[in-house]
Parts: sequence; structure tokens; C-alpha cells
Amino acid sequence: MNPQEDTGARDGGASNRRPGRAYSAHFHLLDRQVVDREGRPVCKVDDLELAHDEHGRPYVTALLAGPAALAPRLGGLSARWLAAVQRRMSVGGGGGPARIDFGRVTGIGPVLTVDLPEGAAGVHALEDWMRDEIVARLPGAGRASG
Amino acid sequence: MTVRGRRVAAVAALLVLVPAAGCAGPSRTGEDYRNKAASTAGAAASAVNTALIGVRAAGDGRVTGPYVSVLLGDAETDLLAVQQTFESRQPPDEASDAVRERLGKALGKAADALAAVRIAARRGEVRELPETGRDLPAAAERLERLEKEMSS
Amino acid sequence: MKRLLAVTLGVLTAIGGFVDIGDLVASSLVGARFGFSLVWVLLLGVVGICVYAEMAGRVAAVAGRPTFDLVRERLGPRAALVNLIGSLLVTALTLAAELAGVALAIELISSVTYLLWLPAVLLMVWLVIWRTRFETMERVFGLAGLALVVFVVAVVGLDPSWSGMLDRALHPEVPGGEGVPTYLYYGIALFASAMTPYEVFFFSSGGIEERWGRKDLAVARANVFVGFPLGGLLSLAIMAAAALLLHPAGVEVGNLSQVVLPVAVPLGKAGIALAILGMFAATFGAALETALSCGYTTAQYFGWRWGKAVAPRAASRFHVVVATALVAGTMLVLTGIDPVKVTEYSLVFAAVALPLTYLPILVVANDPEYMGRAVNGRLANTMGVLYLAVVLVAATAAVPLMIATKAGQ
Amino acid sequence: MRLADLIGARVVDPAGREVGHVSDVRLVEERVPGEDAATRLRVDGLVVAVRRRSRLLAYDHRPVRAPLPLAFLARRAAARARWAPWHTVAGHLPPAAVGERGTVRLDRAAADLPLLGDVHERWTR
Repeated sequence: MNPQEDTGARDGGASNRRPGRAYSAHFHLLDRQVVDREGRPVCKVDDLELAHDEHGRPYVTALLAGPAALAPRLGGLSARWLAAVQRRMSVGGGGGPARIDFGRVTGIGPVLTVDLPEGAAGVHALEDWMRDEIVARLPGAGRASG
Repeated sequence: MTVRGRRVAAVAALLVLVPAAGCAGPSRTGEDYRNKAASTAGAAASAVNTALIGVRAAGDGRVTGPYVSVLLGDAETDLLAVQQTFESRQPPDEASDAVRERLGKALGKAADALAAVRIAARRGEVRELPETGRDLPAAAERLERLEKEMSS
Repeated sequence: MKRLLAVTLGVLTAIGGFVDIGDLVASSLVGARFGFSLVWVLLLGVVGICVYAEMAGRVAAVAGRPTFDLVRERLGPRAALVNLIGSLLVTALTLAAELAGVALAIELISSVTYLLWLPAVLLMVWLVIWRTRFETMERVFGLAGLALVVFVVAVVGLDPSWSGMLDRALHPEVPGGEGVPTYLYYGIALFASAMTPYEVFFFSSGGIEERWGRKDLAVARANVFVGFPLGGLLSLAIMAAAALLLHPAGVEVGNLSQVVLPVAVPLGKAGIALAILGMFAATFGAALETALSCGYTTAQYFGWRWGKAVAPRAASRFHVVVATALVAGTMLVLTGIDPVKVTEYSLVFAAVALPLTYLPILVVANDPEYMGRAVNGRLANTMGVLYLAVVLVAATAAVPLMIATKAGQ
Repeated sequence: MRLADLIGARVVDPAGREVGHVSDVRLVEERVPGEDAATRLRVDGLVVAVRRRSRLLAYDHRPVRAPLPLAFLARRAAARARWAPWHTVAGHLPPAAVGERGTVRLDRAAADLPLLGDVHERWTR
């Protein structure tokens, strides 16, 4: 993936989140691509987890990803169907959505940049399962064809 | 179900139903049967003319063996398919019987001519194809005449 | 020299991708059946794909975002999911037709039935995706696809009256014995063959694979305004050759072997060999693009890692989706369904799915928050909105016309 | 609680009448009490719209100017939308089941909320 031109992953760790900057949930946050420090895709912002502060005002505590997070936002039949499939298909990890603490988000721009601890890139059990069960077994899986 | 959900289901149903609408429907009146006969003659003429162009090019040494045998094989398959569909159609009245009889004969002759050139091509007798396919021009004209007559 | 290579790279992609089995069959079929009276639709489609691809390429270069990534962002997960399923169906259907096209091309050389070649074709396509470099893939199949220029030579070879051709193209009228609905149905099929969504998925994702940035805007534009019109010229040549030879003879095109006939007659064996090589390369290149597009759209919807620049281990889900699409496409063709009919259906459904991906790109290309100063200019917007109308009309009319004409009988 | 509970939720006024639905949520970065550098995103308020509409043109957080016909659509669709700062929200209930819509209760009538159009100019995003 190519690194971003302007904010976000461009300046690596330094966060571009300043007090006072405002965002639209639909435009700037939900369904945006989440990338790690090197600009590699991690997941999409399927939903955000909120908690209440001392004045009762909600603030964002975590970024949620995966079918369990996406299901409620599909609405209607497809929501219940996807949630049901996800519960039965969830490989380990107890069926809840994958969660990334919002404190790790260092950049909100064309993409959301997160500062993930090394090796935690496998946010989804599905990616790991497919890598170990199918792809890794094929010859040449380790080398990028470019 | 939300409004959007119902709309999505409707589109999905439409996508499934559509191919089914494409199969051959029954012909009710004599006139409808004549139209079907005309389009059958047209499709058959198209297959014979394809073979005719291929055979003439073979005579001038312009085509490779494998290519012309596939061309003639495809043309024959198309003709047999059209012939089979037409003959399986029930003629609604006596007048249609005459139509079926004349077109049936023309289709039969065309099928024989096409089979002859396809067999020769598959044996590699490419240069002799114009000779083997000498009945093709007549078969093509007969079908085109029938097509014009039945669609008027 | 490096600059020139960068330009030919994209240009060759456009040719290899532009003249796929859908274009080959649709152009030849329409030329044989309607002569020159649908040439205007082909030109409409070529200008349309230029407008659409230029916007998508600019968005990829400036905002660094491939097409389907933005489709979910702009339409929301629900509408984008419907769009994803629709696009996947259409692209998988096209992939099946492309695989059949490759096998049919080999059949023309070997006269062994195409069904036997399919497993080998499936393996070849997968191996190329799994191992060869992105640039090599484009150059080999784009360059070989250029062999289709033999159709232009064939048109000259049939020494037509150029003024007559021009006159019939400029004054289109429905030939006798053809209903207007059938004429319009094939018009939409031809338009869809020129403006197929998967090309833009591939083109914008390819831009990201090749790491286009703002400085590559010129390269992106060169690819669009040289590659796609050249692809359009080839389609036009295929149509003209069929109109000159097959239309007068009353031949209706239903097989790939008939598409080659107008080259065989004037140019003989050498012409046939070049035409078959060109068709093989164009359909093989298109099979690669459609298979990769299935992977790109799904990965970009769910936010997975994707692309050939990444080791397969690190993009497992992307590669599993591509492999599944390939196997599904092959299975569909192995059922013995007529590949030409599959092509026609894929074109009609592509026309229906087109607005769902065109509209988000038009909106994003106008949004300063994504594009900064590189937003649509006045011309780009005028053409963009004009084609929004054309695309919506084609999408709404496609299925009713298909039912009315029983898929063009 | 999740953002999905707010997005699309039914909005009712103190008398219980439905006045629209939540079309967008606006969040603002604020300093975390007790830490100097860290910031967190707090919900600043909700955009309450009347007609169900797609978010394609994204006119909830800024005016949309081009391309012309779509900009016209955007202006018309956003005409009667209102801005409900969080302090005007009396309470909110999550959806009863997955995929259903939540409910947000305002502490005043919808007419007392400022129009979205006026608020756009103030947001200097």
C-alpha cells in the first residue's frame, strides 16, 4: 500500500490529534480504512465503542472491527443473519468484535493510523486461520510476486 | 423488514427470474408459427453462409486446418440446434404442416451439406472443401428464400 | 526511457483489459447484425470509460484510495454490501466468460474442444497471479493483445468504400427485420462492454499497486487517454470487419470462430494466427483482471491487506477470494453453458451495476477533503454529470429490454 | 454502548412525538483530564434529519458545492435538518434487538434546535 501524502501515517508515531478538532462520524470515522505505522491495512472502522465521562457525556474508548461490530450497522434481516453466522463461525476469541483501544489511534485523516504492538497485526481470527490452513502451505507463499 | 430490505429482495428476485424468461414459448396461431419458421430459416441460413465463407477461403488456401474444422463444427452445431428446436414445435393447423414440411426438407439438405464439409475438414482435406461443399450455395439460397417468403 | 515505460505500462493494461471477450463478441455480433448503425454507441462508451477511468485514476493517485474502498465509505456498509455482492456476481460471470474465451482461442489453434483446455487455463491464470510481477503481467498480455491490430489491417484488406462506411455510421437506422427493442438491447450491451466496472476496479487498484502519487497524475492520464481510445479503435475495427463481411452475408455471430472469419478472408493464415494470439492475450489479460478485481473489491470492502506487492502469506484472504472466483468461474463454464450467452448476460448485469460504482467516484472526485486542489474541473464535471445520466438510463433500461427481447433473440 | 446505537436512532421530543432520526454524530477532540498530551473524542452532538437519505454526498458536516445537480440535491435534503448539541439530549435507549433502531429523547421541541445550515458556517473544520 502506498503511504499517505498528507497527514496520518506520513509522520509515523507523532500523533496529529489536537484538542478542538471536530469530526463527522459518518464522514471521517466510520468505514474508514485502518492502517498500522507502515501504512499496511489492518481493518475497517466497523463501529466505535463509547463510554460516559463524569458529566454523562459519551466519549470514544475503542475502535471495533469484524463481523460482530459490523452486523448492527447493516440493519434489518442482514444484521441478524450476519451476527448469527459470526457467533457460530467465531474461531476462539468468544465471538465479541475485535477491539483496538482508541488511545492507540495516532492519526485521523484519509485513513486512520494505529500504533499496534508488534505481531498484533492479526486482528482477525479469519485472516490467521486462512493463512495457516490454506495459503501458507502453498509454495512461494512467503515471497511477494511484486 | 425495512423499506431498503424489501427493495433489495425485489432486485434479487428479478435477477433470478430473468434468464427463465428467455426460453422458447409455445406458438399458438399459424401466423406465430410462420414467424418462428422465418427466424429458424434465417438462423439456418446464417450457419450455412458461415460455412460457405469458410469453405471458399479454404479453397484459396487462406485458412488453417484446425481453424476451419472448428468453424464448420460450430456452424453445424448451430444448425442442428435450430433444426431440433423447430421440429420439436407443435404446428397448430394444417397450413402450418405445409410450412413445416418444406422448411424441414430444406433444413435436412442444409444439415447434410454441412456434415459433409465438417467431416472433410476434420480429415484435413482443406483444399477440396469447395468441391465437397458444392451444395452449400443452393442450400443457403433455399433457406433465404423461405425466410423471405414466410416473414412477408 | 523510464518515463516512456511507465506510460506504456498503463496503456498496455488498458488495451489488454479493454478488448476482452465481452468486447470481442459484442462488437462482432453487433457489426454482423446491425452493420454500422451502432458505431455511435461504441464511441459513447469509449468516451465514457475515459471520463470514468480518469476520475478513478486521479482519485487513486491523489487520495491513494482504490475505487471499492471509497464505495463503502460513501455508500455506507449496507448499500456497499449489496454493491459488493452485485459487482462480485458480474465480475465472476465475466471471469467465467474470459476463461472460456481463453480456452476457445486455444481450441481455434488445436481444434480440441475448449472444455478440455479449461483446467489448464485455470492453472495458468492462477500461477500468473501467484508468481509473476504486476508490471510483467501487464506488459506481456498488453503487448500480445496489440496483435488485435490485425483487425484494423483486415478492414483495410476488405477495401471498403470509406465514405460509405462513414455515411452509414453517421446516419444510423435500425436494419429491416430488426425490432427497435433489440437494437436498443444490443446498444446497451455494447455500451456496457466498453464501460465495464471491473476495469476501473483493476485500473485504480493497479494505480495503488504501482504506488502512483500526485506526481504520477500525468502517467495516470496518459494511460487513460491513449490506452482506452486505442482499445476502442480495436473494438471498432472488429465491428467494421464483421459489418463488411458478415452483415451482407446474413451471418449472425454466435461463436468466437466467426469473429475471426473477417480476418481470415482478406489476410489468410497469418491473419488468423495474429487474431488468435491477440484474442488469447486479451482474454487471458482480462481473466487476470477480473480474478484480481474479485479479490480487490472484497478486500477493499472488508479492509483486508490486498495486492500482488504483498507476500501471499500476508494477504491470505485476498488470495483465497481470487482462487475461489477462479474455481467458481471454471465450474460455471464446465457446466457446458454457452460462453457467448454468459458474456451477454454479464454485460447486461454490468450495465445495471455500473451506477453503483460510478456515482461514488464522481462524488469523491469533487470532494476537496479527499482531493485538495485536484478536484474535478468544469470539463470533468460536465462530462461526469452527463455520463451519470447516460449510465442511469442504461442501467434502468437494461433488464426490461433483456426481458422484452428474450436476451436479444 | 456503541456508536451504532446512536446512528439512525429515532429522535423524539419531550412529548414523545417522533421528530426525525439521527443522521450523523459530531465528535470533538478534548484533552483527557489529568494527562497533558493525550486527547479523546467526545460526542459533541447529533444531526437530526427528517427524510431518510443516503450519506453519499456527506452534507451533514459541511455544505456541498459541486457537482452542480448533486449539490442542489444536497442543499434540498439538508434544508430541514437540525443540530442537537449533546446537552439538549435528555436520554437515549439502545436498540431492542440487533439491527433495530435506538431511541434518543430530546429535552426540548425540535423547533427550538438550530438549523443545520446556520451551524455549518460556525464549524471551521
